Amino acid sequence: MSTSIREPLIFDYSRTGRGATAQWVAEEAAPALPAALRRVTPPALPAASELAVVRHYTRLSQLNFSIDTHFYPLGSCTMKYNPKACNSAALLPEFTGRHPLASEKHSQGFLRCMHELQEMLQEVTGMQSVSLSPMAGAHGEFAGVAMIRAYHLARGDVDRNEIIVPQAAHGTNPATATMCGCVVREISVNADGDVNIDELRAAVGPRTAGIMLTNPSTLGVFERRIEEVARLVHEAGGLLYYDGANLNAILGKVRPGDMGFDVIHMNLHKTFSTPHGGGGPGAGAVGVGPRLVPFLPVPLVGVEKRAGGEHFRLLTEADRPQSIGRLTGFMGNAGVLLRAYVYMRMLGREGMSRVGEYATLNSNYLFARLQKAGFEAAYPERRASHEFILTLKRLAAERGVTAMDVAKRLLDYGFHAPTTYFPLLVPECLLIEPTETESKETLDAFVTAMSEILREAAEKPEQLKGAPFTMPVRRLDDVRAARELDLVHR
Amino acid sequence: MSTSIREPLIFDYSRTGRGATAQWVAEEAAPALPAALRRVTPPALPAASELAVVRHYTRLSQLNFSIDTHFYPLGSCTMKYNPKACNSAALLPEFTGRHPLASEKHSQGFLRCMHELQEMLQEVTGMQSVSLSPMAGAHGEFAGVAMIRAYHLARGDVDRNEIIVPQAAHGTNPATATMCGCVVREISVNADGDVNIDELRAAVGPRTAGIMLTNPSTLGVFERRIEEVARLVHEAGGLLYYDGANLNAILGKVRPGDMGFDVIHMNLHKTFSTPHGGGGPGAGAVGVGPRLVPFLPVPLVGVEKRAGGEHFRLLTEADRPQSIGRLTGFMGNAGVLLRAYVYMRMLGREGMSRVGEYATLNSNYLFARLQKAGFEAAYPERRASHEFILTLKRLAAERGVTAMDVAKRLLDYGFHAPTTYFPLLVPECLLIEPTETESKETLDAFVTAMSEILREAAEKPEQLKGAPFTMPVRRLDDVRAARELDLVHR
Amino acid sequence: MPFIPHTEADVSEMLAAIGAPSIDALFDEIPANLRAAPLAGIPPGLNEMQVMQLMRARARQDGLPLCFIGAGAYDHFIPSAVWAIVTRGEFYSAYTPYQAEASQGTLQTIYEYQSMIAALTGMEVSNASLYDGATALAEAALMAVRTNRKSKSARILVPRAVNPHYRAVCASSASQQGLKFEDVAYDPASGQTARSALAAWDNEDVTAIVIQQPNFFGTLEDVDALTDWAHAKGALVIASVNPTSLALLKPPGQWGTKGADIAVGDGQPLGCPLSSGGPYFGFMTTRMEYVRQMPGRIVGRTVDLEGRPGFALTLQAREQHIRRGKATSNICTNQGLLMVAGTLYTALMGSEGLSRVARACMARSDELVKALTALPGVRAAFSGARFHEAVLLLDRPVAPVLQALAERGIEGGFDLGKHYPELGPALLVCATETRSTDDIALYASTLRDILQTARTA
Amino acid sequence: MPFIPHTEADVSEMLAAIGAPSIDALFDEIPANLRAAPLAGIPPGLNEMQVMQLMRARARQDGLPLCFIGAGAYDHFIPSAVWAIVTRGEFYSAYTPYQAEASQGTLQTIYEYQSMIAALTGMEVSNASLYDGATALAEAALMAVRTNRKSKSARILVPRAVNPHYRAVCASSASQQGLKFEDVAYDPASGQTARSALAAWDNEDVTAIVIQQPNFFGTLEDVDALTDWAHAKGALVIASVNPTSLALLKPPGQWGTKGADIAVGDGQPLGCPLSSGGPYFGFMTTRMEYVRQMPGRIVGRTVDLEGRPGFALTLQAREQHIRRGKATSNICTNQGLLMVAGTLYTALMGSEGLSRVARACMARSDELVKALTALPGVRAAFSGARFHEAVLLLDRPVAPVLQALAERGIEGGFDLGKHYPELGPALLVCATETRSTDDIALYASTLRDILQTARTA
Ligand SMILES: Cc1ncc(COP(=O)(O)O)c(C=O)c1O
Ligand SMILES: Cc1ncc(COP(=O)(O)O)c(C=O)c1O
Repeated sequence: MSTSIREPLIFDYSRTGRGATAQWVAEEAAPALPAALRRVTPPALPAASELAVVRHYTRLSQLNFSIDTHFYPLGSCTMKYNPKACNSAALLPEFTGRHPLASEKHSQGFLRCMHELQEMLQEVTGMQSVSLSPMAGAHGEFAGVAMIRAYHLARGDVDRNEIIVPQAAHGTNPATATMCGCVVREISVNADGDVNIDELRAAVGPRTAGIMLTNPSTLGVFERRIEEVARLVHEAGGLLYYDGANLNAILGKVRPGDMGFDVIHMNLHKTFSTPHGGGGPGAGAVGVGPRLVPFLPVPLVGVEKRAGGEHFRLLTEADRPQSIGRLTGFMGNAGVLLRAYVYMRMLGREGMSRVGEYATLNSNYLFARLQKAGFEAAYPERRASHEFILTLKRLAAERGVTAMDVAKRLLDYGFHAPTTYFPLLVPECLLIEPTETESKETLDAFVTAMSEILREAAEKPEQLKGAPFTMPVRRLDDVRAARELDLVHR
Repeated sequence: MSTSIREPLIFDYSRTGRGATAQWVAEEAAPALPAALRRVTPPALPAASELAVVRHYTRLSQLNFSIDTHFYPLGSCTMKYNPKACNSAALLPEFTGRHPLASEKHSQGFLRCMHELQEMLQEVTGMQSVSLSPMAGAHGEFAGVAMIRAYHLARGDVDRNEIIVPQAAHGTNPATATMCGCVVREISVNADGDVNIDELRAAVGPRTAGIMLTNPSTLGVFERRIEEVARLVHEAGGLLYYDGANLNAILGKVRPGDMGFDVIHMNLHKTFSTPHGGGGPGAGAVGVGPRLVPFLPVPLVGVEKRAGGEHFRLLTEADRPQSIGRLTGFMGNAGVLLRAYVYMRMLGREGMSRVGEYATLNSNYLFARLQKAGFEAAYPERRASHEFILTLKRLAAERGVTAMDVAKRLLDYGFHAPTTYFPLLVPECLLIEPTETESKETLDAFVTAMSEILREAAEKPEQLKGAPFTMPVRRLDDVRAARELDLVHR
Repeated sequence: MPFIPHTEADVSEMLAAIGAPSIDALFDEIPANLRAAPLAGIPPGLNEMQVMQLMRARARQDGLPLCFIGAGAYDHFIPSAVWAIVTRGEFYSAYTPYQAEASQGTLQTIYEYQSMIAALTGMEVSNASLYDGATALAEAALMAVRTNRKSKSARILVPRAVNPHYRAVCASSASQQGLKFEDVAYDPASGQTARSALAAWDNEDVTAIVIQQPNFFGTLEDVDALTDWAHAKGALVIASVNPTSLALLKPPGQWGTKGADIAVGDGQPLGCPLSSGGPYFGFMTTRMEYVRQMPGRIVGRTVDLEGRPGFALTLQAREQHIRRGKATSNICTNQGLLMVAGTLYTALMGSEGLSRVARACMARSDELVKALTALPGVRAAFSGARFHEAVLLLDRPVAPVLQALAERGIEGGFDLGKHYPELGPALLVCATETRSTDDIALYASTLRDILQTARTA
Repeated sequence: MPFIPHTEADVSEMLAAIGAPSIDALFDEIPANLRAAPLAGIPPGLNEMQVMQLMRARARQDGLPLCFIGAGAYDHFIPSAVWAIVTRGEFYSAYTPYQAEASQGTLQTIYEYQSMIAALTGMEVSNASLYDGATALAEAALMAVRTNRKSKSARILVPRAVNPHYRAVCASSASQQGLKFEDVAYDPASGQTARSALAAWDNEDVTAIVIQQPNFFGTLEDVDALTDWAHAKGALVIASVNPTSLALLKPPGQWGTKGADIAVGDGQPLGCPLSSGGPYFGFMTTRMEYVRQMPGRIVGRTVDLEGRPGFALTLQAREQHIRRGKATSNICTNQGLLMVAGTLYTALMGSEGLSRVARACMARSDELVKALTALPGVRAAFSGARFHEAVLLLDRPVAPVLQALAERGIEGGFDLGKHYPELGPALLVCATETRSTDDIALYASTLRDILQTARTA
C-alpha cells in the first residue's frame, strides 16, 4: 500500500505570469538596443514561485547520496569529510565579494592565503614551486604535460612527444597526453601490481617526453621500484609526472619530489578535502621540481618584502616569460583553494601525516576483513595503500553476480558503491577507498552489508540483478538513454 | 527485498577518546576551583567525530516534513513559505554578533529596524503602540491579559478577574488566563460558528476583566457580530483581547483595532512568515489601544530627534513606570523579529493586503473543491476565512475511518496532515489552512489525494487504520510512550 | 506578487470553482464599515536585492565592536557545522512535531537534547525547551509551588545575586499567580550568598529557594550549604545555571546531600549567537517524580505498530492544548530551532570540548581581571572564586567610561549602577574563550588612556 | 585528531585484524630511504575557532570596496535561496553521479540545467559544464576542428575584441594540438569587429570564427553579418556570450541565417559570487548533430526497470574514462556545484527576472558612462551600442588613477593598457543592477577629486 511520490521537472511548476517576483528588480528604461540584435521570443525558462523553486531543489537534493549522509568508499575519489569551517571561511563576504581583478590594496588578505597555500603544497609534495591555477585534476595534468613539452622544446629537444602511461592509469592521463598533442604509449603492469620494468625499458628512448604515474598506483599498491622507474626515464631524457589523485595515501609519509618526480598535480578536492559538489568544482594545483619552474602556468602569487611587511601580488607572463601561459580566465578556482587552505591550516603539520596513516589503516583493515568475509583480493600479496581492489570474477563466473550487481545492492544497504570496473585491467573489480575520516564502526557495518550481499548472491543471485530496490528509481536503461537522446526539456 | 536503514542515537556514535577535536580549544591553566564546587564525573555527553555529528543530524533532518519539502495545510498554524532572505539578513554577522546590552552607539542599525517594525505592526493592526518582547503567541497572550489586569487594578477595579473565552478557543487562551491568576468563563458557539451572544450577555458583569477572541475564529469563520460583542464587553467594563494567530486571514482587510479590540498579540511566526523551526522560536508582539499603552511590557524601542538624525534607545521601567514589567531576559526573540521585519519590507503596503486576499482565495477554493469531492463541511453555510473545518463524523460512524486515519494516510501521499481534533467542539475534524504561498496545482493535487483516500475509505477502510506505510516509522504507540516513560538515553 | 504564485488564469478558475465574482466578495461576511483603508503607514515593497542592501547598511552601522559584556549572554565560538545544519529547511521550516511519523527528525533530536541536558545538569528528566533562562526560572518557581504541596506560603527566596533581569521576569510573571519572591542579601566582601543571610527564614515556611551558579557577579556560590539548608526545612531547590560552567562545576543534581529539585538556565552559550538577546532557549530539568508538574513539551521513546523504536510527544496531558485552563503552563511554541543548535553544539563539543571551553573562559577572564585591576582606579569588588565574569569597581562613574570605550570600538561591560547602586561605580566584565590576549591588552590600554585623559582633563 | 575518529582501542583492534604491529608497518613496502621527514614547513594545526579568526582577519584586510570592474566577472545580486540550497550537504558533498540511482538529485538538476542553458542560448543541446568561460572557448575551438571535417587548416579566427584572457587560454591550451588562432582587428571608432576586417580571409580556409557578444569592450557585435560570412565559406561559428545579456539579445542559435554552431560562455553571472575568479562554470551548447563531438558530461532522461522516468549520464563514450586517449577532452571533474547555483539562479529569475536584471545593468552602466564622461579628461572610446561595459579614455595614465581610487575604497575598472596599448590610457568600466545611483555619484565625485588634485598638484 505504498504511494510513490516523484519529483517533477522544474518546468512543470512553471505557468505564464508566475515568477519569484521578490527577485525582480525594478523595470528600467534602458538604452534601446539595435533591432537586429534584440531577442524576439523570451527564453523558455521556468516561471515558478520562489517556494516552488526552493521546494523542488530541496527535494531533489534529498534524492542524492553524499558524504554528509552516507559512507562513500569510492576508490580513487577520496570521499572524506568536508569540514564545514572550510565552507564558512570561503564564503566570508569579503572573499565572495572580491573581484578577481581587484587592486593589490584590496587583495593582500586573500593573496597571503594563496601564497601560504603554495608553500604548504610545496612542502607536502617536496616540490620546488607550485601554481594554483588548474581547476581540476585533469587540468593540472594538462599543465604538467604542457610544461614537460615546453621543457623539451626549450632545450631544442623537439621530437619528444611520447608519454608513457601504465595500463592501469586513470583515463585522464592518456586523454591529457592527447590534449597536449602527444602520443600515448601504454606499458603493462605485472601480476603483483608493479609496472613491468622490461616494457618500460623497451619503451623509453629519444622520443620519450615523460611518464605519467600515480603512486600508490590506481591498483591500490605502492610502486616499489619507483626509484628504478625514475632512473630509467630520466636517463632516457624523459621527465616524471606524478598524478596526485592518490596523495592521500602518502601524505606526510613519502614525498613525490623525493621519489624523483619532476611534476605533480594534486587533487585538492580529494586529498585536501574540498567538497566534490556532485561533480565539481575541484582544484588541480601543480607542483614542479627545479627543471620545470620557469614553465609554470600563470598567474602565480609572488611576495616582496616591503617596508611595513610582506606585499603579495600576482605574477604574470611579464614576470615569467617562459611560462606555458594562462590556463584559466582568472586564477583558478579560488574559492576551492581557500577551502583547501583552511583545511591544511586546521590539520597542521601533525594532522597532515596522520592523514596518510589513518587512511592506510582504514584501508588495510577493510581489506583484511573483507578477505576474511570471503571476497577475493586482486593483489592478495600486497599491502593495501589507502585503497584496494577486490575482484568478483569468481562470483560472476559461478553465480552470475557482477561487480555492478553488488554495487547496486550496496545502495539498498545505505552505502554508496565503491568504484566499479576501474582500473579496467582487473575483471569485475571493486576499488574501495574508505578514507581516514570514517570510523571503525562504519567500516564494520560495511563489512556486514558486504557479507549479507555475499549470502544473497549464494541464495538468490537472480534477485541481486534487480537491485537497487529502495532508491528513488530502479536500475536505469543506459542503452535507451544513449539511443533515444532526451537531453533537454521541450 | 527492502532493507530498512534506521538512524541510531548520537550516543551510539560515541566512544571514549573520540571527539570533534577541531572544536577543542587549547588546554588552559585555569584558576583552581574550590574542591567542593568541582564536578567529579564528566557529563555523559556524546564523544563523536565531526563527521558523525554532521551525518547524523543531516540524516535526522531528512526524516522531517517541512515547508521546504511539503505542503503543510495545518490549520491555525499558517505554514507559509519562509523567504530565505529573511534568514540571510538576520544572520548578518553584525546582527548575530550584537550583544543585547551593547551601547547605543553600536545599536542604531538594529534598533531602527525594531522601531520601524513596531510602527508597521501598529499600522496593520490599527493599534496605538506595540511591544516586541513576547517570545511566542502564548507569551503575548500573557502580556495582554496581564495588561488588562493592570489596567483594572490601576483604576482601583480590583475584583475583575474573569476572562471570557469561547468554547472553540485555542488552549493557550484559557491557560493564559490561569497563568495570570484569572478565572476562565467559557461561552458556547452557535451552530453557525458565531459566538452565542446570549451567553455572552449573561456572562459579562462587574467581575469581567475581558474576553479573548480570535477573529476569524478558530472555526475558520468571521465573527459577524463582533461589534456587538465589543459593545457588550466594553459596556460591562471589560476589555477585548484579540488572539492574532489568525491575522493572516484579514491582513490589509480589517484591523483588530477598528473592530474594537483593546489588545492583540501577533504570531510573527505565522502571519509574518518567520520559520517555525520544528516547534519554535516564535515572536508574539503585543499591540494595544489607548487604554493599555502605559502598561506595555518593557523594553520598547523609543526614538528621539537629535542633531544628525533620529536616535533610538530602549525604553525601560524608568521610562514606563506603569509597565507590567519585563517578560524576557533581554528584549525577546530579536532574530525572529528581524526576519519578520525583512518579510514586511519585502511585501510592503500592497503585498500586505494581498496576503489576506490570496490566503482567503486559496482556502475558499480548497473548501469548495473538497466539499464537491464528498467531504462534509462543519459550517457549510459560511464563507471560509483563511482556513476551514471538515468533519468526518459520518465517515467515522459509517466506515470507522477517523480524522486521525485520514491525516496519517495523507502523509503517504506526500502531504502534511491538517490540524486534527482542534477545535475540540467539532467531532472528527480537520482544520485546513493552505496559506497564500501555495499554488493552485498544489491545492489540486491535495484534493486528488483526499479523494483517493475517500475511495480507499470506502473500499478498504480497515487498511487506512494502518497508515502511514511509507514514513520512517508506522503509527506510534502513544500509550506506551506515556506509561513507560523513556525520556532520556542512559 | 512576492511569495504568491497565482496567475490571473488561476484566480479566475478558482473564483469560478468557488462561485464568487471576485476575491473581494470572499470578505462579504465582514461588516462593510470595518473594512480597512489602504495601509498608508507601510512603505512600498522592496525586492530582495534592495532589502539585503538595506539590511547590510543597517548592520554595518552597528559594526562588530570588541565585546566584554556577559551578564547573561556569552560570546562563544560556534562551530560552522551547527548553523549549517540548523538552517536546513527540514529543521528550519518544520512545524511542531505533532504528526510524529512525519517528524522523527525533530523528535529524535529533542530526545537526544533531553538526554544531553539531563546529563549536563545531573538531573533525571528534561523538557524540550522554554523561551529563555529568565522565563524558565519563573516557570520553575510556579512548578515548585505546584510540586511542594506541603508548603502553603508560595514564598520563593531569591538571592539578590541572581540575574536582576531574571528576578524582574519572575516578578512580572509568576507573581500574577500570587507567588511571593523575597530577596536574600549577598555578602559584600565575597559576593556570595552566605548561609547566614538565610537566617531570617530559618523558622518561616519557604516553598523554594533559587540558587544561581555562578551568580550574576560571576562568583561561585556555596551550593551545598544552601541546598542542604533548604531541604532541611522542606523547601525545594531551584538551580539556575550556566551550561558551559557545568563541564567543570558540580551539577545541580549533586548539590548538597539530595541534589537540586529543578534546574533551569539559558541555553544560549550552547551554540546560539548573541543576536541582540534572542532567540535563545531556556532549559529545564527535574527529578522523574516531578515530571508531571513540568511545563513544556516532552518527547518519549516508544515503538510503532511493527515494534520498531520511534519518538513521540508524550505526557501531553500537562499541556494547554489538552488540559487548557488547568495546564502546567500556557507555553505552546517554544524555542525548537535553538534547541537543535544546542544539541548540535553539545554533540560536537562533548564533555572534553566543553570543559576546555569552560577552562579557557576562566583563564581568559582571570587574565582580563588581572589586566584591568592593574590600572590605577580599578579594583575587584569581590573575593569569592569566579567562573568567567567579575565585578570591577571604578574610581569614577561608569557610564561615561563605557561610552568612551564604545567610541573606540570596545563594549567594556555591563554597568551595575541601576541594579546594585550600593556597590558604587561597578562594572561587570566578561571574557570567554573567544577573547585573545591581544584583545585583553587592547581593552586594558584603551581603558588606561580613557582613565588618564579624564584625570588630566 | 581533527577529522579522524579513531580511538586507541580502535587502532589496536584494527591492527590486530590486519596482523600488523603498528600503523607504521603498513608502509613497509615503501623504500626506507624515501620516507619523509616531518613536514617542518607546515605550521602547527589550528582549531576551528583559531582558523576562523585568522580568516576573518584576512578577509577584513581586503574589505569590500565599491567595485566597477567587470572584464569577465560581474557583480550581480544572488538571491539567498541559491546558496542556502547549493550548500546543502546532499549537493555539496556528493560525488559525480556515476551511480545514477543514488544521484537522481544531481542528475535531474543537470538535465534541468541543460534545458535552461539550451533555452538561453537558443541551441539544441548542452553539456553539464566545463571549467570556465575561457576553457570552454578553447574546448569549443578543439570541437570545431573535430566537427568541421571539411576544413583542414585548423585555423580559428579570433577577434581582438574577444576577452584577452580567453585568447590567452586558447593559445596556451588548444594550440598544443596544432590549432592556429588568428587575430581579427576591431574598428577603432565603433569598437566592433567589422565585416571588412575579415576580408583577408575571404579566400582562405577557415575552420571556425569566434564571435563574442557583447565583446570585451562591452560593445555589441553585428553577429548576423559575421555569422553569415563564416557559414558562407564553410567555417563554423563559435559564440562566446554573456548569459545575462541573452535575456535581451538575440541568442546564438538565431544568429544570421543558420545560427551559431557552438555557444560557450562563463556562467558566473548566473548565481556565482565573484570569489576572486572562481569557482565559476563554463557552459557549452551546440546542435544535436554535433553532440558526439561535445566535451564534458551530458545527462539524458531515460526509464528504469519499471519504466519510470529517471536520469543518467549518457554518451559516455565521448569521455576519458571510457575512450581514454581518444576522448573528446580530458575533462573529468567539472564545476558541478556552480552548475547547481546557475540552475537555481536561473529558475528563480525566469525570463522576466533575468531580462529585468539585464535592462537594469544597461541602464546603470549608461548612467555610469554619462557621469564619468561628464568629467573633464574622461571620454568614451567607442561609438557602438553597448551592453553593460564601456571603454573610457583618460587624459593621463590609468594605473595611478586606479590606485588613488583604490585608496579611497573604489575599484574603478580594468586598465586596458597591457592588452590594448594602441588605445592609450584606456579603462574598462562596468555597472550592474547592484550599483546604485548613489554609488555612481560617489565614483564620479571621487574621480573628479583625483583628476583635479593631480592636475593642480
Ligand atoms: C587517478 C586519478 N587521476 C586523475 C583524476 C582526474 O582528476 P579530476 O577529476 O579532478 O580532473 C582522477 C579523478 O577522478 C583520478 O582518480
Ligand atoms: C489560535 C491560536 N492562538 C494562540 C496560539 C499560541 O501561539 P504560540 O504557539 O506562538 O504560543 C496559537 C498557535 O498555536 C494559535 O493557533
